[in-house]
Amino acid sequence: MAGFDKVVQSYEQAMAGLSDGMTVIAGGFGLCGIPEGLIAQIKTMGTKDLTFVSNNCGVDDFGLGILLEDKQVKKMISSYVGENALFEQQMLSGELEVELTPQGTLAEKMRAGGAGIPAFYTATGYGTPVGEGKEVKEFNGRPYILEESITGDFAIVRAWKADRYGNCIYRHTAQNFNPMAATAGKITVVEVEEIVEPGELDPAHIHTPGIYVNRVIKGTFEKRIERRVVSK
Amino acid sequence: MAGFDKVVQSYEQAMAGLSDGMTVIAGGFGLCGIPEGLIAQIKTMGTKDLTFVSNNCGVDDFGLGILLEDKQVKKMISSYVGENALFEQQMLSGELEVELTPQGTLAEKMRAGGAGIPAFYTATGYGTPVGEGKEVKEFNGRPYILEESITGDFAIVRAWKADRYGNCIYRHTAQNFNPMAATAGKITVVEVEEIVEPGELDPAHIHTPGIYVNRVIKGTFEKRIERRVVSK
Amino acid sequence: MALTREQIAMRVAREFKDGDYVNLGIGIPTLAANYVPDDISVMLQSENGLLGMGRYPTEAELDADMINAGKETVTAITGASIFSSAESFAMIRGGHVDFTVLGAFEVDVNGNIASWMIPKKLIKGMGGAMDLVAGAKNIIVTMTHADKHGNSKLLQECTLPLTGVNCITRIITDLAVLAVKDGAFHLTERAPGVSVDEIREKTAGKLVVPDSVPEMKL
Amino acid sequence: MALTREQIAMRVAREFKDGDYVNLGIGIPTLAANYVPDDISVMLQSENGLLGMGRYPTEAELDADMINAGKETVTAITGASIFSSAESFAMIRGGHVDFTVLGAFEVDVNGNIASWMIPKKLIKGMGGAMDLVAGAKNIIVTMTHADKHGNSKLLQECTLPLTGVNCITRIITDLAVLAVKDGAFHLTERAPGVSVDEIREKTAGKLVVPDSVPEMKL
Repeated sequence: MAGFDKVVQSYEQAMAGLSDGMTVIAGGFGLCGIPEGLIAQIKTMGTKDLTFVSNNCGVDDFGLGILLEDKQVKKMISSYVGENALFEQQMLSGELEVELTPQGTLAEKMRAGGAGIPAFYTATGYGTPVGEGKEVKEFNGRPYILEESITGDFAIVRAWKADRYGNCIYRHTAQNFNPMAATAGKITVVEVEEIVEPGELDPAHIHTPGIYVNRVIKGTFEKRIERRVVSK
Repeated sequence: MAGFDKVVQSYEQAMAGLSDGMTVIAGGFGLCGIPEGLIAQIKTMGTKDLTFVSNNCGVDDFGLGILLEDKQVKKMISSYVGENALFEQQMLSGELEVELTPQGTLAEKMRAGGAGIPAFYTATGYGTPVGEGKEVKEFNGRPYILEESITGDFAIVRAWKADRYGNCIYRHTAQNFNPMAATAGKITVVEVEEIVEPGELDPAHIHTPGIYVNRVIKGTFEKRIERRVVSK
Repeated sequence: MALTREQIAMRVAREFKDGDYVNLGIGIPTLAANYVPDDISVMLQSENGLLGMGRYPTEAELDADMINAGKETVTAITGASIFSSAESFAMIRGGHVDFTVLGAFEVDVNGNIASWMIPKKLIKGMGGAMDLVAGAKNIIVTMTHADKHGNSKLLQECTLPLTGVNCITRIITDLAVLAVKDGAFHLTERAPGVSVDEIREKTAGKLVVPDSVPEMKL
Repeated sequence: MALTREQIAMRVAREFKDGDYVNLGIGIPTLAANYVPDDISVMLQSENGLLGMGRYPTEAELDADMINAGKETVTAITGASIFSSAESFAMIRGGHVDFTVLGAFEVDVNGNIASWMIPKKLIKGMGGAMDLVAGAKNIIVTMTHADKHGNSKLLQECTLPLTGVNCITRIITDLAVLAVKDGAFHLTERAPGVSVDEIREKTAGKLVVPDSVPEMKL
C-alpha cells in the first residue's frame, strides 16, 4: 500500500507547492487545534499575498497572527478577528482585506466545498450586511440567502493521531474546523501529535478518512492557552 | 438529569404520536441497519397514508416491505427499490407513489433538513429526469440543480449503542443513512442493541449527539442478510 | 432598583425547563448557568463543538484542547459529546438548540437585533451570533435597558448593522422583562422597586404596558 | 475475439495507478478488483459508507452489519474507515474518488450515459450512479459493445433516460477501448483479433479511427 503512505519527513515537503497568491484553508478555533508547525513553515517560506480561510487569525505573536508581521496575508475570511492588534491595524489601513463570515456559514462553506456542493441556502445573515448582494429565496415563507462554498489550494489541519493512510482523529474541542478544512483543500496537509500504523484507529471512529488527506507530518506543539480560566 | 433521559420501555411509547398521513424518515441501507422493531410497531399500529423517506423499501417480507402488505405506504422517496415484487406491483398499479432520488442527493437532503439548510445545489441529476423542473444555476461554468431538503414528522433509526441521553454510535456499515435520519425527524426514535450509561461512550466518538434524539428503545434484531456472499 | 448582572442572570435561568439544550453567549448569559434551579437540568451547548459543557477546570485538569466558544478552558460533563463546527452549527441552524441567550447593543420593536458591529469603532466579527439568532427556537436577549449615557437600547428601529431580523421575542434587562411582538415591546415584568414610568422613559421603541405589571421573581 | 467479462475487467484494472481510490459498480466493474497488478494498490470505496473494502468474508466472519453497496457481505481491509452515507457521497460528489467504473445501457458521443431505467420495463432506481457520474474525476464505462440483438450501445444520442450528461470520457467494451471527446468516439485500442471493421459496424455513433489501432494488452 505504498501509494497510500501520506507521511512526509519535513515541513518543507509538507508545504511544498505553496506559492504566492494561493488560498489556504486552516483548521483551528482561536489558538485551539491550530497546525502550529505548518503556519511556522509558511512564515519561513515567506509566501505572500495569501488568502486565509480560518475562523480566527490567531493573536499577535501566535497562530496565523505571525504571518501578519511580514504582511504575508492579503485577505482573511473569518468569523471573529478581535484578538489581534496588528490585524486591526492592517485592516483599518486597508493593507488587509477582511471578509467577515458567520461562524456556522463558514463551517458549512468549507464542508460544501469539500463535498462538491457549490452553494446552499441559509437563514443566517439574511437582512444583515452579510446578506447584502446575495440571492434571496423563500422556503416555507421564510427568506434565506444563497452562500457559495469555499475550497483552497491548500488546507492545513491539526489532528491528534493519523495513520499512514491519512485517517485522522482529533482530540477534544481541538476538532472544531479541522475536519471541514481537511475536505476542502486541493492539497490537504495534516500536522499530528502522533503517527500510528493502519489498523490502530477504529474504522468506525475515524473523523477524517484518509481519502481527503495528501500529506501527514508529525509535529510538536506548544498548545498555548488563550484564556486560562480555572475553577475556584 | 432526568429531563435528558430518553429511554422508553415499550414500542407503543416509542412510536406514540405517529398518525395517518405523516412523513417518516428511516435509516438503513437494504436490510442493513434498519430499525426492525419500530417498523414492526408501525405495522401493528396500522397507520395509513404514510410517506417514507428511505434509501430502499426492504424486501417483500422484511424491512419496510412489510408495510406494503396492508397498503400503509402512500409514497416512497428512495434511490433504489428493485428488491421488492409487491413494491413494483403497487407502483405500476398507481397505488404507490414513488419519488426516485439519487442516493447521495437523498443523504444530503436528510442532512440539510436536519441542519436547517432548506436547499442546496448539486451536479447530480442535471440533464436527467431527476433534474426536470428544478432550478438550474451555473457555478464556475458547470450547471447544477437546486435540491430541497427533507424533514420528517418522525425519524426511525437503528443504532448499536445509545446512552440515556440519546448519544448514539453505529456498528460497521449499519451506520449508512442512520445519522442523517436522526437529525431530520421532528420526533427521532432510536432502536438500539444496547443501552449504556452516560459516560460509557467516548465523547469524541459519538456519531449522533443526543440533542437530535427524543426516544431510545432497546430492541432485539433478526439482522437478516440480504446477499450472503462468502470467500471461497 | 435596577438588577445587577447576577440578578439578570438569575431571572434568565428561571426561563429554562428541565431537559433544555441551551447556548449561552459571553457575559451575563454565561452567568445564568450558575442559577439553574436545583430541580431541573439543562445541557449547555458551546458552538465550537461541545454539547454538555461543564465547569471550569482545576489546575490539574487544564487542557489546551478543551475550550469553550469564549476560548476559555472548560471541562465536559459526563455524557457530553464533542464534534466539528459544521455539526455544531447543524444543531444550531437546524433548530435543535432550545434556547439561546445572548447580549445585544440594540433590539427593536420588530425583533431585529444589533450585537456585533459598531462601524469605525468595533469590528471584531459576528462569530456564531448570526447563526444562533437565525437558528434557535427561543432567543432571549439580556442587556442593560439603557447605555451608560442613558440612551435606550430598546428602539423603534435599530441603528447599528443587524445581527438578525424578526428573531427576538424576549428581552430581559436590568429593569424589565419584555415580549417583542406585533411591532411593539410588551412589558410583562418589572425589576423589584422599578416603576413602570422609569421603564417607559428608558424605552425608545413603542411600549405596550398592561394594567398590572408584576415584579420579577428571582 | 470479443473479450470475456473477466478480460474486460483485466483491461479495466490496467487503468489504475498506485494510490487510486476507486469505486466499482456491480457486475464487470467489481471483477476488476481481482486483476489489480501486484505492484500497485488501490483502495476500494463502497458508497454505502466504507473506504477500504476487502474480500468477501469467511463463514466465521459473516456479519449482517458489514455489507457493500451491492448489499453483499464483505470485510474491511486494515486501515479502512466507515462512515455515513452523507460523508460517503461528500467524497464522491466532491471529486475525492479518483476512479469510478460502472456499467451502462447506452453511451453517446457527447459523453452522456443511460444506465438506470428502461421505461415501462425496469424501474429499480438510480442508486448512487447519478452521484458517481457527476462526482468522480475519471469515469470508465464497461459494457458489451452491442446488446444481444446486435444493436450498438455506443450511440450518436442516448435514447433511454440519462444518468448523467457530458461525463463519460472512456469506455472499455468487449471489442475496444474508446475515448469520448469532441462529439465522437475515438478508437484507441481493439480487443485481440477484433478488426476495426467489426468495431465500426457495431458503433452507431460517430467513430474516429486513427491510422493504427493497437491491440489491447491484458
